[in-house]
This record gives sequence, structure tokens and C-alpha cells, in this order.
Amino acid sequence: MTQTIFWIIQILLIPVLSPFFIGATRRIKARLQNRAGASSFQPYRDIWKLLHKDEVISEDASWLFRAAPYLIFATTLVIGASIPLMSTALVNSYTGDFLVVVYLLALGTFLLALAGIDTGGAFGGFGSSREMLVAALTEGGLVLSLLTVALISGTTNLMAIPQSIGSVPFSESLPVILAFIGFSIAMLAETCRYPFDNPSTHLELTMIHEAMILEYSGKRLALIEWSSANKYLIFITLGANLFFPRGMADSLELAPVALALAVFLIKVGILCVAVALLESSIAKLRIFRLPDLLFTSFVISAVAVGLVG
Amino acid sequence: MDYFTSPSVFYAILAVFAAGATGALAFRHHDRAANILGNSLAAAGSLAGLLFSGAVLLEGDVPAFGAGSSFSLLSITFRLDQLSAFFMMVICLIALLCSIYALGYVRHYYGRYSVGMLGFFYNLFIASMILVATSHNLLFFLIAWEVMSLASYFLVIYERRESASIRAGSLYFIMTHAGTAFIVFAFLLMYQATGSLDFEAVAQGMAGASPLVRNAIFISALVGFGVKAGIIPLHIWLPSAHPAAPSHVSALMSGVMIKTGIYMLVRISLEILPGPFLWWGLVLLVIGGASSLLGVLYALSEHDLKRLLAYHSIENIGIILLGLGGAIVFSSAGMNSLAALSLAAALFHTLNHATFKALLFLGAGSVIAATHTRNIEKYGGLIKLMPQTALFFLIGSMAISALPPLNGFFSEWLTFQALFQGVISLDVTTKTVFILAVGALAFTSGLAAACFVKAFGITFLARPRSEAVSRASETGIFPRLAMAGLSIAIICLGLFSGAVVRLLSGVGGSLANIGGAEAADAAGFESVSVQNGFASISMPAVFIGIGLAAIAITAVVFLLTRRRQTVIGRTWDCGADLTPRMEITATGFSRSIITVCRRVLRPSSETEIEYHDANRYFPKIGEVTMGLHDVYRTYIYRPLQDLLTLLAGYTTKVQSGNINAYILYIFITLIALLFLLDLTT
Amino acid sequence: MLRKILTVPKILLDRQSLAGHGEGIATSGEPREETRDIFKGSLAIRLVTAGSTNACEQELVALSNSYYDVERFGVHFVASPRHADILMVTGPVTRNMREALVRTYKAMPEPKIVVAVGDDAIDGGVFGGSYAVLDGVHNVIPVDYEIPGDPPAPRQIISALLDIIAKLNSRRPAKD
Amino acid sequence: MSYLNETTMLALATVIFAAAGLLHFTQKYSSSIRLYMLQSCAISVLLIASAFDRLTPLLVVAITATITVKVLIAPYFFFGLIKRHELKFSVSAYLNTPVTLVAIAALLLLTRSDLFSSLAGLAAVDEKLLRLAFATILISLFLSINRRGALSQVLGILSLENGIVAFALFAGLEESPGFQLGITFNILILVVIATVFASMIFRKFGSLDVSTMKKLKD
Repeated sequence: MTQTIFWIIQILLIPVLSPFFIGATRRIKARLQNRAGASSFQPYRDIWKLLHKDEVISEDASWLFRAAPYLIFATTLVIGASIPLMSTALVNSYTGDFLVVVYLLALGTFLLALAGIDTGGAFGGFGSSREMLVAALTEGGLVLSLLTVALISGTTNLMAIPQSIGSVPFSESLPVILAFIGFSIAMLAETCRYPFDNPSTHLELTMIHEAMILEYSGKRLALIEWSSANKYLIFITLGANLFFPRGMADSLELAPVALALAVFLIKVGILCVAVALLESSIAKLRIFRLPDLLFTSFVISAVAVGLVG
Repeated sequence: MDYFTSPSVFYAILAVFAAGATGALAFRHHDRAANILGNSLAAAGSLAGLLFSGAVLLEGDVPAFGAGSSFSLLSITFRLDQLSAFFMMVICLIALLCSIYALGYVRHYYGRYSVGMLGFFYNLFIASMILVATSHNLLFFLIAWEVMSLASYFLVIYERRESASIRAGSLYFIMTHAGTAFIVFAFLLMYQATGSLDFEAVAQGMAGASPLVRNAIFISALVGFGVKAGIIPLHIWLPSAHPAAPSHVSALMSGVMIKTGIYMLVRISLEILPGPFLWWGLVLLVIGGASSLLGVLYALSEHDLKRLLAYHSIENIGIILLGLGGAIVFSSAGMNSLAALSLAAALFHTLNHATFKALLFLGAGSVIAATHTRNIEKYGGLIKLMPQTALFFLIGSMAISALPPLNGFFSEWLTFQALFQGVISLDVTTKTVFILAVGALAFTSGLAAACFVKAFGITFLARPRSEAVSRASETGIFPRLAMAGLSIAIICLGLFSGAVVRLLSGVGGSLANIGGAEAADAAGFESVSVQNGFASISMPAVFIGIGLAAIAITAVVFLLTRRRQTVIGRTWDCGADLTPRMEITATGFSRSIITVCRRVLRPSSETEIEYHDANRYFPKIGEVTMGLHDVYRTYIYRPLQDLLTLLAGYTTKVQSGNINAYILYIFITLIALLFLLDLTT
Repeated sequence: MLRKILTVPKILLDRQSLAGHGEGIATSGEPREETRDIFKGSLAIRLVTAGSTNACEQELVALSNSYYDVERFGVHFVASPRHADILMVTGPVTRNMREALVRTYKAMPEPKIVVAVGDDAIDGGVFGGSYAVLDGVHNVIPVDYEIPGDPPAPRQIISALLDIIAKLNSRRPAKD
Repeated sequence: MSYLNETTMLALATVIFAAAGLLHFTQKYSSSIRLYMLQSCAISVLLIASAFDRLTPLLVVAITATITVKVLIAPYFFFGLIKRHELKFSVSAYLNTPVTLVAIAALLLLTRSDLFSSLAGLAAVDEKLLRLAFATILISLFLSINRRGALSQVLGILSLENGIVAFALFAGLEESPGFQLGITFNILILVVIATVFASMIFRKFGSLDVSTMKKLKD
């Protein structure tokens, strides 16, 4: 029974919390810019508003354009159920493999890129092109950085990894640290943050993610915004729980799990602050400088894998 | 059931193909009859072959059977062990659906080219592939191999009034025969070492062969079969030959024929040659990584839909070789269960690639038949004109991009897991190769996704970019039936991957150098786990998870927004008129990735501007052609060709054109051989 | 740094000092029922410059800086009319921009609000009567609210926006 | 071969050898063809004799085919050919008669030499016969080299064929029916192709002298 409850929490946690952390990151950034900024709960309001608006769909759009947001959101839900959140005792051996997560993310990107092309607008296409460039070159670093922790813990199941990473002594944690660096770069690329993309840009020419969703409105826009929030939280969670698994519960008792959830929120909050700090202190890179960074991520992660064992 | 796997059934299947071939030839003046006869008999034969090979896979090997011949070395014998049966199953599965497709597709050749000839060579081609996969004698194998090459050559030059087809055919002819020369060399070495040409006897006799001989056999087999499989840099024939053939033949060539090269590589390196060496596996890993990465990058730069797909075949062969290379490395290190895992990954990817590449080629064939162009830049908006073809092509695209929950994802997952095991369990130098292979595989699948966003997006989405395309219409019922069949196969192979892995585990385990090890364990809910739970996955769970989540979210959103309307408007165009010329082009889409990889790909761009005036101030028309420098031609094949021409220049002096002189050469050779004989005895 | 994140910046104008400086003048009477409650705390603006002098744009850009910081009220500018709730138009609408303005309006999903910003947009302002302009946004698309001024100061605009939001949300629908 | 004693066999072998040798010195096409017929007859006799030894259906077919093709059809073709194109003489050779003789002698010496001893070991009946058959092969080849006329060259090749058959018989290979069938089949093809080519070439160039055919290369 408790297990069922925990599973429900596990599945719902990511979509429920994700708008908050997007909002929080924005707010921290606003503060760093000496502004008050919108409330951390602003994304909830935006999504609520969009769900209550009409929709305008281009006459050139096909069923793919209409179906994509639902499927993309569905992939983030499945991923949310496959990643470690609070307790290492909860193991999903069906979809918990890290490759499943990586490729489900790729599925979302694939569908979104197609939807970007679908309407035949001038911006959607190059948004897709850039997105696929970044996504394709991120893959190597992402897979190898996650492989590092998987090798250390002797399983590629994400939900089982934290248990053994937590017991790695500090003197042997070099691969973990390197992998985390590689992972962070991949994370910034996948979630469209600085220096890869400006999440709040209005200039079509500098867009990557935004350019693809220019044509969406109403409920489908809400779903897309929500799924990218989910994706952001998924990556933050992976970063927090795979590389710094301290504080995760190792049983399914109520008290430790509640504690673990609190610790989880704090860890995610810290990472959000880190992202905001990073975004406020660096400039966006030229698109042809991005591959260098992504290859750096790949090389660092490859070295990390080499150092394991 | 035992009755069903008897040799006579096998002969009957061959007879059906023979009937199809002769029937099509007999009715060559009557296009419709030739089409129906040739293709329906091919379909019937393939169906029977599919059932037959499936029965063999379930029931166990059929021992060698067949007719001997009066020649001591050539015996027309067949053997259906698990590996042969598996490849025969792949061949028959794809051939079945391609034949159904051809029933409708061939119609547009009526009155233009001889449908009878097409039917003849098509049946011959399928039958010869089956013979290649099942023959049990090296010499007989060579004959079947040559028939397969020639039949496919005639299919490549089928549209004989296109000069491009003829050129592609010639290149194919030369390359494949250069490859055959290496194969013959490998076989001769085997014969020399064992004194027999029967597979079983050769495999037994090879145990005593020296490492030098074994290495030489492996290298020449790798080159010879590598040409057919299309590994880089021996691939140059592939992107021009596959697109030139009619689409259902392209599907067979790309989906199945190149796999015969893989079949023999597996057979030679894991069964015939005892105790493979570590470096064989490493070489295959390096070649596989390079082929997959370069293949997908070249595919990105292609704007010809079928050439693009042909380059993806190179990529997927690379992925298969990663699995095979891993299997050889593990086998040489004595880790049999890992070798079984790795080989299962390679074989699974072989099967998967056959299904989705055939589907994609068939889809491309329908698109080309409807639009009369192969240039991807001219397409657009076909999803509204050909909705079902678009859906099938999308399924194929997702499968080849290794997106879950389709079959392409599962075999790449298995390949990844095999490579991970290599990273875990091997020494530092070997491990490095495996890490790089993992990286290559990861980048490859990302780039493949990018390439298929391009291929699918530019072809089917947005608005038509040319007049011809806007008049396209959905293809006939048979092509759609065939594509639907392949789509179902793709989905089922993804869903029931657990069962397939168990089957392939048996196939791999039957090989001598793996010795019966299990590839993966099966747990509940169709889930597969490798290496005692190092990794586990359940494809049905992924499928159902996505489905349930999508249904749930759709229901929730529907409830929330049921009172809101959806309005159809024009695409947001910033107030200016949007024309199809403003849409992203395939060139534009992939140019950024090509620019990133410019060191490897060597992009070229030529600008041509026509001016209004002599001072060249006012340009009239500007044209930029973007492409790639052909590195292989410039640095490998051109020098080779020059060298050959030079040598040929010397040898022309020998060619006097006088018959007497030629007979004199024969005479001298005879005498010289006699001397040689005398010296050796 | 942490203090900076946690405390409200000093130079920011507070809410009280903003109120009452300007108001959104409703042109179409009662707000439609469907707009009620939807825009609570979330408003996306699409700006169309229909032949303006760029003065209004300068002021609108100032809204996002750290002094006025319109974002704290949940108001933000977006890149596509598809994402927008409010269409802000500046300038007297030149003949060349007419079609673009209409298309932008059509591209927005319902419910949508049109706000004419500045005297030019309201009735043509100093350009009124010129052969090149159409004398205000209302001649092209229905306008819901007007923010007068030539150009209106940022403070006026924010004040008017808050007023508009208040009007949209607070007023009871007629039949209730 | 027990039905023929050694002397008979030696005689037949000599006939075959002599026919090949004499082909070098015939002046007329018709006599060349007759010599070939003679040679083929000798071969047929040898084949029939071997059939008594061990009769298989395939061997019967092979013998029938050999007799039909070599003794009847091929000469008939050639007679038809020379009649149609009114050819009579085939005098031109690269080497004159004495030098040809010397060359033939040298070839004979070669077959007698130790060089050949390894092959001679194959002999089922008599080493001498084998050497003779081999000499036939070499001399026939030499005929094709030496003669300019296309018809003589074809005859040289056919005679070579006969030499090979004789060699196979003496080496005891006649039991392999595939071998017999292959050779027969080969001859059939050769005759057809040669005829077609010869008439095509004659129509085009008006001569069968290959040295006037140099233009073919261009």
C-alpha cells in the first residue's frame, strides 16, 4: 500500500514541482539583475491561463503538430517515473535504465523538432536545425557521464545508482566529479540554458528552443512549456541525486522518505541557484562555439569513464 | 513439424522462385501478367521460406543435405543451422513484403521498361540470397554469391536509359568483383589449409592452421565481405548503386543483401576460424565506429532521398559491426556469455535494420513515384497528400533514429550494454577502444535523429516546395499494405524484444566460438536483463508507459479545455507573405552540423553569379551549390585508378591484337607451368 | 550576493507609487465575460509597431528594466502573437502596416485584448489626417483599451496596465 | 582398355599425333579438314573402346556427342564454310617449313625430357602413349600460333582439344563423365562461335588472314 502511494508521489512529483523550479530560477536571476522579478509560482499561472485560452493552429500544420505536445509531455512523465527522487528502495527495473531516459528525451526532442518544421514558418525550421545540432552533439557527453556513475555502482538502473555512489569515499570521487562536470554541460545544452540558448529571448534570430514553439498557442503551448519545465527539473534531479546522493532514504518508511524529500528540495534549490548564478555571469556563445563545449563534455566524461575501476 | 523442415520443402521453395523467374520471363511481352506472376510467386516463395526458416529456428538445425556432383570440390549441399536459418528468415521476411509492394509499385514501369526482365532478375536475386545464406560448400557459395551480385547488378541498371544508373551499375560491378577476388583468396587459403571446401570440414581442419594463415584469411574476408557490406572506405558503390535500382529492390539490397556480408563475417570469424584474435575485434570496432559516424554524417549532407537512406545503411552496418567486434573481443578473451550478448545485439540490429530500412526505402519509392523527383528540396507537405505513407515513413524514421519504444532503440540498447560490459571487464587499452565505441554509437544515434528530422520534416511537413509535389497522391493498396506490414513488424520487434533476444541467444550460442552461452536473462513482463541485473529493460513497459501517460494527459487537458475552441489560421508570417522558399531547406538544415564537422567532411561551396552589366555591379542571378568534397575518390580511388591506368599502359604493349600472339602466350605459360611442376615435385 | 538575492532591491518603484498615474481607458464598455479571471497574474504582451516614432517603444522597453520591473506583476513580452494575450499597438498605423497588424490580430488566440498605446495609436495624434496613415488602431481592428500620452511615461503605462488587469478581473459580468 | 592391345593403341595415338603434325604442312583447307576428321575418328575409336570397359549412360551420350560433333558436324561446317566463301589454300604461316620442322622437333624433345616425367606418372596404360598425346597438344597449340588463316587456327584449337581428350584417356580419366561431357560441350560451343565469327569477319574484311585484321583493334 505504501509502495503504491510512493509510486504515485514519484510519478506526480516532477510535473507538480517543475513549474516552481523554473519560476524560482527566473526569480533568482531577476534578483541578481536587481529586479524583484515574477513570483516563483508565475509558471503555474501562465500554464493555467494558457489552458483556458483558445488555440490558433496554422492551416499548414498536420496531425503531427497537434499530437506532438501530448507525446512530449508523456515522455517526461515516463522519465519522471524512472529517475531517483527520494528513496533508493524504490526501483523501477522496467524503464529505469539510463539509456531509456536519454532516448526518451531524444524522442521528445525529435517530435518537437518535427513540429517546428511542420507549420512551414521561417523560424521553426532553423530552430529545429539548431536544436538537432545541439541535441546530437550532446548525446555523447550525456551517455558517457551517466555511464561513469553506472559503472561505479555496477548497474545502469538510475534508481539503483545513488545507493552506491553515496558510499564512494572522497579520495576516489574524481571520476564522479569529472562526470558531473560533463553532465552539467550536457544539462545546460539539453535544457536550453546559457550559454547554449537564452530561455527568455524575444529575438527570433538567436532562438533555439523558442523558435520551434512560436506557432503553438493555448493548451498545446501550455503542455510544451510544462514539458520543458519537467525536462529542466529532470536534469536537475539527475544531477542532484546521481552525483550527490546524500540524504536519500534507503527504505520505504514514511519518516525517512519525508526527510529525503525535504533534502531533495534543498538540493534541487541549490542547483537552481547555481544555474541562475551561471546564467547571470556568462554570455551566450556563438552557435559554432557550442560544439567545442559539447566535445569538451564528451572528452571529460570519457576520461571519467576511463578512470573508473 | 519435423516434416515441415525437410529438405524437400526447401527445394520446393527454390522451385517457386524458379517458377516466378521463368514465368515473368515467359510473359515478358505482357506487363501485367509478368508483374502478377513474378511478384506473387516471389511473395509465395518468401512466405514459405519465412515459415520454413522460422520452423528451423524453433525446431533446431537441419543437417547438411543436397546433391553431390561429379566434381570432387563442388558439392551442391545446403545446411540450415541456426545462423543460416536466421539470415534466411530476415531475407524472406523482407522479400515477402517487398514483393507485395512490388505488385503495386511495378505498375509505373508498364510500357517503359520490361517488367518481365525485372521479375526474372528479382526472383533470381532473392533465390540467390537464400542460397548464399544456406550453402554449405565454399565453391557453391561462391557461385551463389556471384549470381546474387550479377542479378543485383542487372537490377541496378534496370532503368537502362538513365545514364546515372549505368554508371552506378558499372561502379558496383567493379567494386563487387574486386571484393569477390578477396573472397576467393580467403577461400583458397582455407582450402590450402584444410584440403576441403565443405564448411564443416573446413571448420574442423582450421584448428591446425597457423596464426599467419588465419590472420590472412580474416583480413581478406574482411575486405571481400566488407565491400558487400559497405564499410567505409569500401562503401563508394553503395550510395550510387542502391538508389539506382527500383525501390523495392533498393529495399532488398539495403535491407538484406549487404547483410550477407555480415553473415559471412560472423560465420568465418566466430565459427570457421577457431579462437579469434583480439585485434580482429578491435579492428571491427574501429571500422564500425568510423562507418557509423561517417555514414550518418554523409547522410546528413545528402539531398537525394534514396542516397540519404543508402548512407544510413553504411551507418547501421557500422553499428552491427560494433556488436560483432565486441563479440569477437569477448570470444578471444574467453568470456562466452558476453560474446553471446554482443552477437545477439549485432544480429538483432541486423534484423531491425532490415525492417526499418526496407520500410524507409519503400516509403521513399512511393514518394518518388508520386512526385517524379528524388531531390528532397523539391518535396514538402506530403503528409497531407500521402498521409498513410507519411505515417509509415515516420515509424521507420523513429525506429532508425533509435527512439523508444520501437525496435531500433532496443538493439542499440543491447549494443550499448555489450560495449559497457567491455568497458567493465577488459584491460586499459582495449577498454579505451570500447569507450570510444560507446561515444561513436551515442553520437551516431543523435546525428541519425537529426538526419531523420531533416528527411521526414523536409519531405512530408510544411508546404510543397514545387509544383509537381503539390499534385502528388497516395500510393496504391499493395504498397501501403507492404509498408503497414513492415511497420507492424517494427512495432512487434520492439514490443516482444524479450522473446527475440531469447531466440537470438540460441542462434549465437550455436556458434563454435561462443559455445552455448546465454545472452541475456528474461524476467517478468517481457523484461530483459543482462549480466545478472547490470541492466534491465522492459519494452512493453516503455510502450505502455508512454501510451498511458499520453492518454492520461490528453484526457486531463481535454477536461480542462473542453469549452475552448481551436481555430485554424494562417501560419504566423510577421505580416509578410510566406512562400515555400522561406521554409528551411535540407541544405540549410544540415549545413550547421556539416560546418561543425568540416575537418572530416570537407564541405565545398561554389558560387555562380550572373551579372547584368560588364562591371559586375548588379547581379542578376546568383546560385550557390553546396556539397562535399569526395575524399575517398580524391585520395584513395583516384590514385588507385591512375596507377591502374599506368600499368595498363604498359600492358597494352603485350596486346598486339594478333591471335597467334595470344596463343603463343598460352603456349609459353603452359611450358612455364610444366617447369614449375617439375620444380615442385 | 546572497543578500542581493534575498532582499528586494532598493531602487525598485513600489506598487503604491505606481498606482493612479494613469489608467487604461476602456473603449468597448463592459469586458467580455470570457476574459474574467483568466489573466489573473499572467499577461503576455505582443507589441506591434505600426509606424510609430519609436518614442513609445523606448518607454515600453523601459518597463522591463530593474527600476520599473513589470515582470513582478506577471506581465511579460513574448515573441509570437500566438503566445500573447494583449496586442499593444503603437503608432498611427501606416497604410503599409495595415495588413501586418490585421494578420497579427488574427494570429492571436481568443480571448484577446487590444491596447492602443500613445496618442498616435489612439487617433493618429500629430500625424492625424495624413494620406499615409489610417488615423489610429480602431480604424483597423477593434480596440479594447487606450493608454493616452505622447508618449506615455513608463509609470503611466504600468499604472494603466494594472488598471486594465484590475478591470478585467474585478468587474462582475452583467448577468450575474 | 583391355579390348585394345597396346600396339593398336599405339597406332591410334600415332595417327592422332601424325594428323596434328601433318596439319602443319597441308596447303589446302580441304585436306586440313580431312586430317582433322581422321584424327577425330581415331579419338572416337579410343572412346568406344573405353566404353566397353565400363559403360555408363553418360559415357554413351559423350561418345555420341563426340562422334557427331567432331567427325560429322564440325567438318560439315567447315566444308560449308570454304564452299560458301570459295576458299582453297591456307599457305601462309609465320615460319617457313624447315623452321617449323625444327620447332616441332624441339617440342617433341621437350615431351621426351625429364621435365615431363612428373606428368607421365599419371599414365594408366603406357607412359609412351601419354607422351605422344602431350606432344599432340603442344604441336596443335603451335599450329594455332604459326598459322595466319583463321580457319587453320580453329583447326589447331580443335586438334588441341583432341589431344587433350587423348591425354585424358591415356591417363585413365575417362571414368569421370563430367570431364567427357565438358569437353564435348566445349567443342560444340567452340565450333558455333568460330563459325559465326569467321563468317562475320569474312563479310567485313573479305579475308580470313589475321594479319589483315589488324584494323579490328581500331
